[in-house]
Amino acid sequence: MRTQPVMKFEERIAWCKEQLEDPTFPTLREFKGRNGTRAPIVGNFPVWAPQEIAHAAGALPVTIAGGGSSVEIDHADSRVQSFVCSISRSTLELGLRGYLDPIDAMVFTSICDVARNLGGVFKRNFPKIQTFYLHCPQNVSSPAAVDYFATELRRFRRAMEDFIGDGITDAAIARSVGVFNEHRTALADLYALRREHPEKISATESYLLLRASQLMPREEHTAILRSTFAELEARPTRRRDKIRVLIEGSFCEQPPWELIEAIEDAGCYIVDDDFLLGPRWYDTPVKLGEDPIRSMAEAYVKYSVTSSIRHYGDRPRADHFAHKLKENRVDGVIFCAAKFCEPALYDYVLLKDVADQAGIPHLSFEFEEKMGVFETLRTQVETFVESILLFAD
Amino acid sequence: MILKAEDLGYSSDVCGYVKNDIGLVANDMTGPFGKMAKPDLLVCTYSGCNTYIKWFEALAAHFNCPLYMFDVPFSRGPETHAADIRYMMSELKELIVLCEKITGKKYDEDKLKDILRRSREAEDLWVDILHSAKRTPSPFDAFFEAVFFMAPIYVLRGSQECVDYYRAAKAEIDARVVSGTCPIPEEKFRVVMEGPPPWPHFRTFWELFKTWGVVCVGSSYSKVGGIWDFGFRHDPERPLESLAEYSLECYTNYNLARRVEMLNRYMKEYNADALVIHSVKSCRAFSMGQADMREVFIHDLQVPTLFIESDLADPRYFSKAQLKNRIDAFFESLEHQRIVAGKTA
Amino acid sequence: MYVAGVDVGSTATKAIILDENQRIVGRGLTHTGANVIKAAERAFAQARADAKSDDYEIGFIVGTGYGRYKVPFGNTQITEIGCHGKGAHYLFPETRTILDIGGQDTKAIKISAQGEVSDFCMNDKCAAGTGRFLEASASVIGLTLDEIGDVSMRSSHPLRITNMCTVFVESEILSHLARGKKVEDVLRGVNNAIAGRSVALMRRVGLDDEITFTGGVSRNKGMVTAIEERLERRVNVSPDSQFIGAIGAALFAWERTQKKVGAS
Amino acid sequence: MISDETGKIIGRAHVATKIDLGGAAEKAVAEACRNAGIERSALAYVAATGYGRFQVEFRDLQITEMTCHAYGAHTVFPKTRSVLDIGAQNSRAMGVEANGRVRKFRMNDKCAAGAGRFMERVAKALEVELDQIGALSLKATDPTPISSICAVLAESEVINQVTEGKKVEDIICGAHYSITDRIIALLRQVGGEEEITLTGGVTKNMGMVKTLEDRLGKKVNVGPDAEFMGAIGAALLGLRRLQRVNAAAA
Ligand SMILES: Nc1ncnc2c1ncn2[C@@H]1O[C@H](COP(=O)(O)OP(=O)(O)O)[C@@H](O)[C@H]1O
Ligand SMILES: Nc1ncnc2c1ncn2[C@@H]1O[C@H](COP(=O)(O)OP(=O)(O)O)[C@@H](O)[C@H]1O
Ligand code: SF4
Ligand code: SF4
Ligand code: SF4
Repeated sequence: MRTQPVMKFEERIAWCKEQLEDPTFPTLREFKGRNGTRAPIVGNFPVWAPQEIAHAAGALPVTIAGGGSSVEIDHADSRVQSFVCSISRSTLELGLRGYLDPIDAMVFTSICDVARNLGGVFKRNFPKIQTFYLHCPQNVSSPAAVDYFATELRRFRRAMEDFIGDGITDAAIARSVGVFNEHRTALADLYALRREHPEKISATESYLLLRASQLMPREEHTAILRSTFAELEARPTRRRDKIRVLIEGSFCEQPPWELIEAIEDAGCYIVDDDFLLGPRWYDTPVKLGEDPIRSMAEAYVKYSVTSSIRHYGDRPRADHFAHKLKENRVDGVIFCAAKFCEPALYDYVLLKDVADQAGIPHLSFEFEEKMGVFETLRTQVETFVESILLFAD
Repeated sequence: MILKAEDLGYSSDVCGYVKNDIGLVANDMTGPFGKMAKPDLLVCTYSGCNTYIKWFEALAAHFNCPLYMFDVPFSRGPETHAADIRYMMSELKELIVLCEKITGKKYDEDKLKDILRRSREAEDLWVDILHSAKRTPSPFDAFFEAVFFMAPIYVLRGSQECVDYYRAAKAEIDARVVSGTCPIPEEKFRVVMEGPPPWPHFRTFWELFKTWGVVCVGSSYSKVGGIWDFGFRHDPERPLESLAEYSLECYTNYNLARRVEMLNRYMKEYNADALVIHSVKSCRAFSMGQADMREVFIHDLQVPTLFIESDLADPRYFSKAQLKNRIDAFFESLEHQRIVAGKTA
Repeated sequence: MYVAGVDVGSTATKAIILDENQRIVGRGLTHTGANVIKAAERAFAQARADAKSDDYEIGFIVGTGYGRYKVPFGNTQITEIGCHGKGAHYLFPETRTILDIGGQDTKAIKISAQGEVSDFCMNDKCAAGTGRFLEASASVIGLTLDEIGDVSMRSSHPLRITNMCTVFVESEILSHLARGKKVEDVLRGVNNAIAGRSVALMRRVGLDDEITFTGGVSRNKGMVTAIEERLERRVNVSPDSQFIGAIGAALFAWERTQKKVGAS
Repeated sequence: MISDETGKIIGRAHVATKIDLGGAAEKAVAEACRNAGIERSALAYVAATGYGRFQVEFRDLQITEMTCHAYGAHTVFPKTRSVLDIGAQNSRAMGVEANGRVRKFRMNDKCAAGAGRFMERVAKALEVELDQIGALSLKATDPTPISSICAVLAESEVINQVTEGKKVEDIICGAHYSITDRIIALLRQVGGEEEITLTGGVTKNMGMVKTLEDRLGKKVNVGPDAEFMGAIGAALLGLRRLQRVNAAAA
């Protein structure tokens, strides 16, 4: 982190991979060692946690998105059945193994039935971690939704204040929103680069960079991204004979990086995805008004990205998806849902019809964190690519 | 129906209950009970189940009709957040306006009050029936019978038929008490049941318990559409507010801690010997966390707990042989312990 | 007077005869095969022959195992969960946690100091991680069940096996071998994978000091080692480990003859 | 499979795959050359497919088995719009366009139930030879479906049925129905309406073909070369590719 030497791009990626494959959270342990109790670490289960407020409290907000393939589910099976997504099981496993010890609080939001109840399981199993549950309103067309969410956020603010034993000013929150906005802009630039020049940075590299961002201070990651762009521009590359695809369905649980690599190897440029990594939760950076809490609530209610884990009222998800297909000029869609992730599996049915109507071929499969063999998957993607490339006449 | 929905692309791993419905809708709205009408407005009130949201989104897309998402915040603790109630009341008011627009009729609060008054009456009777299971032997099976007894209070609540129904039901239970007839003639074990029944194999499932003389004295499934036995009633004097409160107080909308507390209360108040957790694959709203619940009961509360798995809608996940094996092993050891305890006592 | 227990498992059928002092005097083991009744009779006849008990009266017979209702000559039946608990308690009285890996299912059983089952968990939806899984692995590699234990112990770099499906694991193994990986490393990987699942199952009932490993798979030394490593402690394995269910059944039968427990 | 420049099949071979995938391919090609009566050096282009396609060192191109099976089926039965390939571990359903392109496909990647291995296991549990199950199944009068979805656990269920006195042919036929139902589910997901071609090892099992036809209520194509369909597709796609490469070079 702060002590890190300047790394070259490839080294950086290798470093990110190391972080990802070490389930004991070395960066967090280091942070804790350096800051002790002065700065708490506030973890959250993916998506829509008010990280800005934790940041304003001087905490390090991090996203805990499962244990990946490096942690065997050993203890968590006794708490959670096998028919739920792996992220919920492995996140619990991390806790039961003590890897989450550096974390002081954990935030869960109402993204799905599983996440909701996982909050309850956490609360019981880890009395040392303060568990916080936030209801993100689903009735976003109701005028009352923004008020309601702002109240929820204020509740969270109070909890954070209790934590640090001090007040959190609006100005501090506004400043934090600014920090996150900068990161959001940098992420948007990264995606724009991938869309226009997919040969410059592979989706695997971009993914690893983003995964690492979830466990480090925003400011630092923004700086890394900014310095990366110059390096990428200078990369000598040749565009290959690949198809442009979009990945949809892995917003919460994240696929193993090898899976993304397998898709790319099988002949795809992944030009966009719906991974809700980093604070990519809103369509645009949060528009700051007078009351920063209210601005955050508005961002969630009015312009958060369309994803399967929320209801969108009169801004239907299907239209948004159709637009995304066009904007990215894709040859194909890969629906890639976490196994047992109901929100993704339901939306697949709606979205595949959208792709059909747009005449865009699609492929779907489910993944698990613990996947180790990508052969079947590669075969499927290859077949998919062949069906587009070999018969393109 | 489930297969029909899977044809449409629904995964074999998502809620079978929903697939049943979607399959029915895709089947030109024709199910075993005849044809349903096409809706003008869909209202989704999803107490504690996000799957409902997805379900109604799919229905709305299918019918191409408006969908009102009545949002019910998840219940996080015994205390009610004022903000939750406020939010739901403003939703209800929006819904009133919407309905007025669609039906062209004015909202009539007196009529609602009447409905709630009748609801209340039915609720009182229903609670009496539930409480009757406190007797030993129990005149009423609070799971296998309750799942049928509970239907009117969910779908006909507020109507006079509903009140009449519960009056008759109550009379029947009272008669059972007098005559000493019980659903399980020789009551050997009293259990509390957590989780929904495997509908397609309901009879078989019941038989597996009946052979061991098991009566269910409490169950959580009979509370998915409202929990009244701890005192909540619809209040005609505060119509909208009590509707909002009602929505919060449904079993699936309870967080795990509250669920554990409620089951434990049943264990004690109904003098039960064991807890049976029936974990269904379909329904994560129920099943996510049940394994943790099992830990609480077995290890912390020292309650003998049987954990079995199948599904509430998809017959493919029901394996009689396996269930029988587990149920037999469990009651076999309970019985054995009783005998041993009886000897040493 | 003798008593007997017959454990009709999905894969193997076991029979045990005890004398009036609860000593094992006869054992029978046969493949269950297509005809459960025949298998039960075969195993029982073997045990009788082994006990040379042809002229003795067998006072009480308890059937257990998944085919327990098909033991035509049995007096009553008890689930294999109860029997494994009983049998393990008899051989290792200090045991509180039992792991039973049979041909088609894996069970973790918790017993009280008196040998009664107080909790159990099982994995029986799918043949993943059971004896069948090992059989399939052995057969793709071309080894017999008796060999795989020793071979796997030679491994120095166990591989990670990710597929738990008994059918798919075959192709995973083939692909490892095709890439030139060593047989022992593959087998060790298979053992580790099963051990991982089994330990997770045991954690559900709670891991206590003394653990006994029963069922046919406990005859595989490689599996025993894999589980011990995973748990970082030793587990009890009896030479009669595959018979423990049958022993338990026979003990129940003995109790019945002693009228210790009323008939059910 | 060896094809000449007009797309006519002139040589074929069939070798059982063991652990050494590359070696098996080598043997098969040598034998196919012998069968075609040509020198090995006369082969202009080799397209490899199937599970071990990357192990075929002398290949020019590798194509997945799905693309190949579909293309093979398309060449043999040009009106085919759906192809079912049921192998030992995987079942695949493919929707094919008029030019032989795979439009959509589905495979059973989660669980081995619903593939050929299921039948192998049932046959083994019943102690019947695999090549007899087809004929036996056709004699069934009262088929009993198998409810277990697991290829492995199905065995014990089969055993149970035997003890309950069910006839072997009825059990086999019931097992066929169970697989068929899973396969038809796959098929429906790719929209299996029009002409259907069945490929893969399971085509050797007439009982399976019949239950499939019963359940679908129509005939399905089973070519004499059903087992070679993948190789045919690979040969012809290879030819196409070669012609294109040559055209580009000219
Ligand atoms: N000699 C042996 N060495 C290693 N494993 C064995 C041996 N004999 C049997 N097994 C294993 O034991 C399993 C059968 O165990 P068992 O407990 O008898 O099963 P069940 O009671 O379910 O029939 C087989 O699947 C096999 O994996
Ligand atoms: N003679 C036969 N009779 C009936 N079924 C057979 C016969 N030979 C093979 N099969 C079936 O075909 C399957 C093998 O198919 P195949 O396409 O060769 O598999 P793969 O290509 O996946 O190795 C077997 O699992 C079996 O069910
Ligand atoms: S992966 Fe899907 S099911 Fe699992 S917690 Fe995330 S949204 Fe919920
Ligand atoms: S509560 Fe359970 S059964 Fe009902 S829709 Fe939700 S997930 Fe399905
Ligand atoms: S075929 Fe494999 S994955 Fe499917 S149920 Fe059986 S062992 Fe499990």
